[in-house]
Amino acid sequence: MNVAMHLGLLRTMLLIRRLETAWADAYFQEEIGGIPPALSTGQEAVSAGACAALEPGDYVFTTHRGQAPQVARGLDPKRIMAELYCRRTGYNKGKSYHVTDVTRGVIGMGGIVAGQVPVAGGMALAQKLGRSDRVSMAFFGDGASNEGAVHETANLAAMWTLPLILLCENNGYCVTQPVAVAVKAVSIADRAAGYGLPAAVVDGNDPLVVYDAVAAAVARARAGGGATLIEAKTVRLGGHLAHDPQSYRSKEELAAAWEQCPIKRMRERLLAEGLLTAEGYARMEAAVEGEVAAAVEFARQSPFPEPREAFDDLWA
Amino acid sequence: MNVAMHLGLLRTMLLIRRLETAWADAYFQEEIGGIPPALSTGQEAVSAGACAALEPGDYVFTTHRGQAPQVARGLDPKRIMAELYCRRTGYNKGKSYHVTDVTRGVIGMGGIVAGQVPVAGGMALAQKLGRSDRVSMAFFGDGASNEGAVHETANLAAMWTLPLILLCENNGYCVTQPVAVAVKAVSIADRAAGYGLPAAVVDGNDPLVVYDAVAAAVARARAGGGATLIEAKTVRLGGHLAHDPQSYRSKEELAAAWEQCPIKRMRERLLAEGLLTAEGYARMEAAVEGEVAAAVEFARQSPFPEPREAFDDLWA
Amino acid sequence: MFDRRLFRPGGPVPQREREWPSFRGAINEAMREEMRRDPAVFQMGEDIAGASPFGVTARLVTEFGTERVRDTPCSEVAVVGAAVGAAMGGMRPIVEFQFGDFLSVAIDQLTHQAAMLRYLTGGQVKVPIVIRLPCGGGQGAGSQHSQSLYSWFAHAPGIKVALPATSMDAKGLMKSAIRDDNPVLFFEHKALYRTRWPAPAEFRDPNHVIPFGRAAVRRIGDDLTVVATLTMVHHALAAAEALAKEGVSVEVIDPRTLVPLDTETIIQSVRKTGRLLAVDEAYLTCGIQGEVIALVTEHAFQALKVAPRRLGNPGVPVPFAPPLEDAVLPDQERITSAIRDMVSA
Amino acid sequence: MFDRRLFRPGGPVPQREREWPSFRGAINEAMREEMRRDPAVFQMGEDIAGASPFGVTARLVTEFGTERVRDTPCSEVAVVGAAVGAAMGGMRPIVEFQFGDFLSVAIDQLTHQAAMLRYLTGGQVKVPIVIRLPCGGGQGAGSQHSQSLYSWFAHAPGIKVALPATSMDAKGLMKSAIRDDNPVLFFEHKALYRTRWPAPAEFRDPNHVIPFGRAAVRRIGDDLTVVATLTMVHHALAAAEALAKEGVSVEVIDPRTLVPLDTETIIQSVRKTGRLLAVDEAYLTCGIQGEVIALVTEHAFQALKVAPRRLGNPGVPVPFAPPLEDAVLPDQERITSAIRDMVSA
Ligand SMILES: Cc1ncc(C[n+]2csc(CCOP(=O)(O)OP(=O)(O)O)c2C)c(N)n1
Ligand SMILES: Cc1ncc(C[n+]2csc(CCOP(=O)(O)OP(=O)(O)O)c2C)c(N)n1
Ligand SMILES: [Mg+2]
Ligand SMILES: [Mg+2]
Repeated sequence: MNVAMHLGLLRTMLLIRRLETAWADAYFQEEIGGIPPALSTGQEAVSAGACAALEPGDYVFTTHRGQAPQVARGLDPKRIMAELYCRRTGYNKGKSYHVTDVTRGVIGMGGIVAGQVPVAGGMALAQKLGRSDRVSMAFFGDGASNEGAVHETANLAAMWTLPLILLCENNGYCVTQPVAVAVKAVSIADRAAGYGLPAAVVDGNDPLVVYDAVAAAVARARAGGGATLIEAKTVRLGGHLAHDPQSYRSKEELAAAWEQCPIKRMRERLLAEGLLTAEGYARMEAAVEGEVAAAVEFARQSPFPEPREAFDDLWA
Repeated sequence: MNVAMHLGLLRTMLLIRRLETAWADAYFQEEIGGIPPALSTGQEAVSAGACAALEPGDYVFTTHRGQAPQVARGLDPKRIMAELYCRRTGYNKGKSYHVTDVTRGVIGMGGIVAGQVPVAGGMALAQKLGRSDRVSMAFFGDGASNEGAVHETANLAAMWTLPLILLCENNGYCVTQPVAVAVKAVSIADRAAGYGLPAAVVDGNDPLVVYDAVAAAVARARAGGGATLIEAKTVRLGGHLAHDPQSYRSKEELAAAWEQCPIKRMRERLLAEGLLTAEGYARMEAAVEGEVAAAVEFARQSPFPEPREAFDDLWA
Repeated sequence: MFDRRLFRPGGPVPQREREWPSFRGAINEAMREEMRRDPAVFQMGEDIAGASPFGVTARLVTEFGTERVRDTPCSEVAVVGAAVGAAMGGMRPIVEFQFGDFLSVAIDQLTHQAAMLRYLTGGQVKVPIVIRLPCGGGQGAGSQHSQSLYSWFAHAPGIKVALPATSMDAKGLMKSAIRDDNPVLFFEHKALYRTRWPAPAEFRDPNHVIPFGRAAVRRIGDDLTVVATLTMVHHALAAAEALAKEGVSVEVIDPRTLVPLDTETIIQSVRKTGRLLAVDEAYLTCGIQGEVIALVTEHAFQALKVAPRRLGNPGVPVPFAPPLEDAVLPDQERITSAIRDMVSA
Repeated sequence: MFDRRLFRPGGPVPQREREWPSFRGAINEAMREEMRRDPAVFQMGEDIAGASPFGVTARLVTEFGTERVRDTPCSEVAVVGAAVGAAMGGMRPIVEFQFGDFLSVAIDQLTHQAAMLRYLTGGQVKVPIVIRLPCGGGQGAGSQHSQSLYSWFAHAPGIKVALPATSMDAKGLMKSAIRDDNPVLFFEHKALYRTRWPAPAEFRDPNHVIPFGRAAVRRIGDDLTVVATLTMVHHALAAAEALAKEGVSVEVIDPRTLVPLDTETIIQSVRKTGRLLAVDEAYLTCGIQGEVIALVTEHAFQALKVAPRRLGNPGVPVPFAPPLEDAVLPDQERITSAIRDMVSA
């Protein structure tokens, strides 16, 4: 691990945070309507760390909270934002809220909780059948872990030794439901044993820890060792969707969660270790702000799709 | 445990075996057509032992291999056989292969593998909401254990502390697929920990052992302690369905499995312990044969439903 | 006609609408009254105790507690199954889906278990469940949160299907749904939740129910019959109003339930008008629109003056971007122009 | 016309049928040829390597090994999902369901993932999968093993639907299905598996395919058009044969694929005959029969001499007992009497 990588992870997290904040602003200013933004605020370390362990040719399958891995895999913020603004220049040409860039191995799914998990298993199967050493990674939440789709896929991945990383982003909530209410087991990762899969529970607010766990799982998968279940424990700092006032959480709980903010933690550590200066951070922030502002501008300037385009792209 | 109960369990197992053999005969003699019989040959101890631990007001939800629990819960062999012969006098009036007697707490399901498991959870919920101390038991196979429905129900049962017994009848096969191929974990019961449920793995070919495990789970459920997952390891001695020649199993494997025949084991033990004589067993067999012959006769003599009855019973 | 503000708080209520009950409040009230009346009625769903996305279950937990207003995990198969089993055990569960599309993960529990178990057991059990399914597009909610899939459930036997278009109907049909001994799917168009509609005095009567299988003739007319459901009822009424000025007299029929369907009222109307337009957001192929056309053609062929027509989603997922979404769904304008074509043909 | 012997070995093949390919053998041959041609084609399903219930995948494992003929566990959601993902990754999976009804547990993976992902991604991915679905009743297989649910999948956008009725079509349509870049559901009527049908010489040509969207006119006639699929094609042909002796000339059209549907051929036929009967085992409400009636009524209203009619399952689960099952499904006799009614009306 080198300094550039540490700084890169911090920058990625910052870009996720600010891009999403801009998206939420667009919603609150009624520049966009429809389903409200699903932000990863507080969870940026999971995507930043996990995606840093991947290479070209690997695939990630995202959830409804999908902007973090998009940014972490290097998608163009302009075209992400254009999609969220429903513009034709968006990655999906205005067809969906779930940004996809197949060239960078990001398949945006997430309309149906856990629906992406079986599909990720299938991509892993194709990778295996194609004799490549590439891997697939399915993001899913603590809430999603209770869907049958996850169970079936975990077992199938074990049975077929698929190069799959099942990355459970446990942010403590399924909308308003705390994970402790929905899952009586000590941890979601405990379920791996029931499939004969290796598992790890990691601090999801430290991108380096996430990186290490995912890198180990990726190495195992590339070597033909099959699937791994990783539970990254993290915090959701915002509401479920942007409009959610979180009346079901106490001030104290939220304050404690903010102490875990992965950007704050990483920044403070890098400052303490002397790897980053206050000016360096300010420059980083300014650069990120500039990138985000350009993305918003690009989205605003982009045309909406034409009505007739509604009928394109259904059939291959 | 007393002698009468031991003898009763043996008799129940014998009745299951012979009733089902008669059903298979009817199929081979082309008295009945359609989907071939699914026999519990080799697995009788699971239903006999498990149902002995239940009381009136408790419910069992059966699989496609459902005759064993029907007999074990005391359903009338005549009306079971009539249903299998598609007659109007059958419990379901000729509507289904999955015999139901709601008065004795047997809900015949099983057309869809694992489909009965969530429903059993719901009955357990009704029992809990109704403040009764009654319990529900879902039978399901090793193959079914890989369906998402089982996962979701196990978790929900843990979350809601439902009076539910999840009874996995692991007969080693899902049609032609050995359980060791489909499940890489050491045991299916290992999955319970991932839900925070207690579990047990038991010798499913000894009805007393099954009885003890289920009785403990029932006691826990009645006392408000919630659900239990029990894996009863047993053997399927016949084909998946009656017509299956089992070309995928070796002679040696089958011979070893027959050594585990629960009827043989129980009979030999009771003989050895002096609780049963050869004559006593012969009398028991004769009585069972008589009961089965009467059931077949009843079924044969019963009328088919009238065509217009096809349109009854859809709506309440 | 309906805004795209999905989860946003509504603006101030216009003066004349103050007295009118809101659509979502009507459903809430129906459920509350029935839960008071019958202790067997209880609720399950994701986030229904606290803050369900559309607020239809608001404050029920305060009165009835978390045992009868049960938050579930994200496990729709287990939850629909739990409803089926609980119903067989004497309860009357109501299940909320946050978006009706999600029922797609639990179809087997609906069509093979809830809907078939009574039949398969020769009538030994009954399965009185209500599943509430927010549906419909025009809300910028994306392809997997905007469908109107009731045609599927009219196809599969053993399921009743209710489609309320006004507050009065929402309340009265919900009460019928809860009292019904069969599985009922209750489709709630998301665009209707915040709307308010005038209601007669019986709206307040906790004993007043609206029976299944009786269509509402929303507007009487002579030249053409529009059969429409949910928001399309209101689009059709607006079209009819506009066309009246052109001298075209349009009858608008809202079936209110698809199963059972009040074929009689529809056929009588077409016998009078001789023209039929079926309008729905549903995908067209094998949709409810074609079903209505087939029924009328079979039973009132002689009465038809021109070929019947249908409007609906021509067969693409409901897209995310508003201009695309508008291109796909029927609306007042398309209804108006179809009617103009048909009466001048 | 078809026997109820489901899994039993067939009796001896009658002399004149010896040369005719069997229906199930035709599907097997199509898959074998395509697997030879294209290494991306592979199979997944329960027990397909060894002894799948209807034997359609027989001996494929010997040639292609267990990597390309993969037995799956009982996990249909994961398996359909695996097909979707593998297809996006460049493979061409074929998935077998032991009975098509079981797809009910994996509908989301089909309609929201397989069918929508191309659209949602703005055309970035393609999902070439074939799902094989044994279907149909009359086999004593019970309500959850006897349905004909293709109307649902014609309703949902993005899914092609093939319904072969003869060995030739089974082979040619399967080859088209495998080569198609979209999700295809391939419905195989269980009663057809052991049947044999005469086939032209091209049957043996591994390059011969039958394109989707072209109906087969199975019999030419002047008085009435029957549109029928699967076994109903044969019931209709037998009815037509019998009626010919009474001087009634019946045209029988087998659409062969529902999506795309060859509306043109059907409409042309009705323009000629003026009478339409749509027959299918599908549940009637919102079924394919009503869809055909609606299409014809919209497009050829003037040509219709009498009200079109439809036959199908009137709306109950397919019951287990043979006399009940026969009461529910259309057959030659019901087709004959409907036609008699219509031509004498
Ligand atoms: C099958 C299905 N059920 C329910 C929903 C509604 N829903 C959308 S996001 C969400 C929360 C999922 O929680 P989790 O998996 O923990 O992800 P998080 O939102 O915390 O990132 C729910 C219930 C859905 N989209 N699909
Ligand atoms: C959802 C679904 N998938 C597949 C089937 C076909 N099927 C019927 S029984 C069976 C085997 C199930 O194995 P297991 O649960 O071990 O029960 P066993 O037959 O061994 O008693 C299968 C795959 C089905 N009926 N439903
Ligand atoms: Mg979460
Ligand atoms: Mg088994």
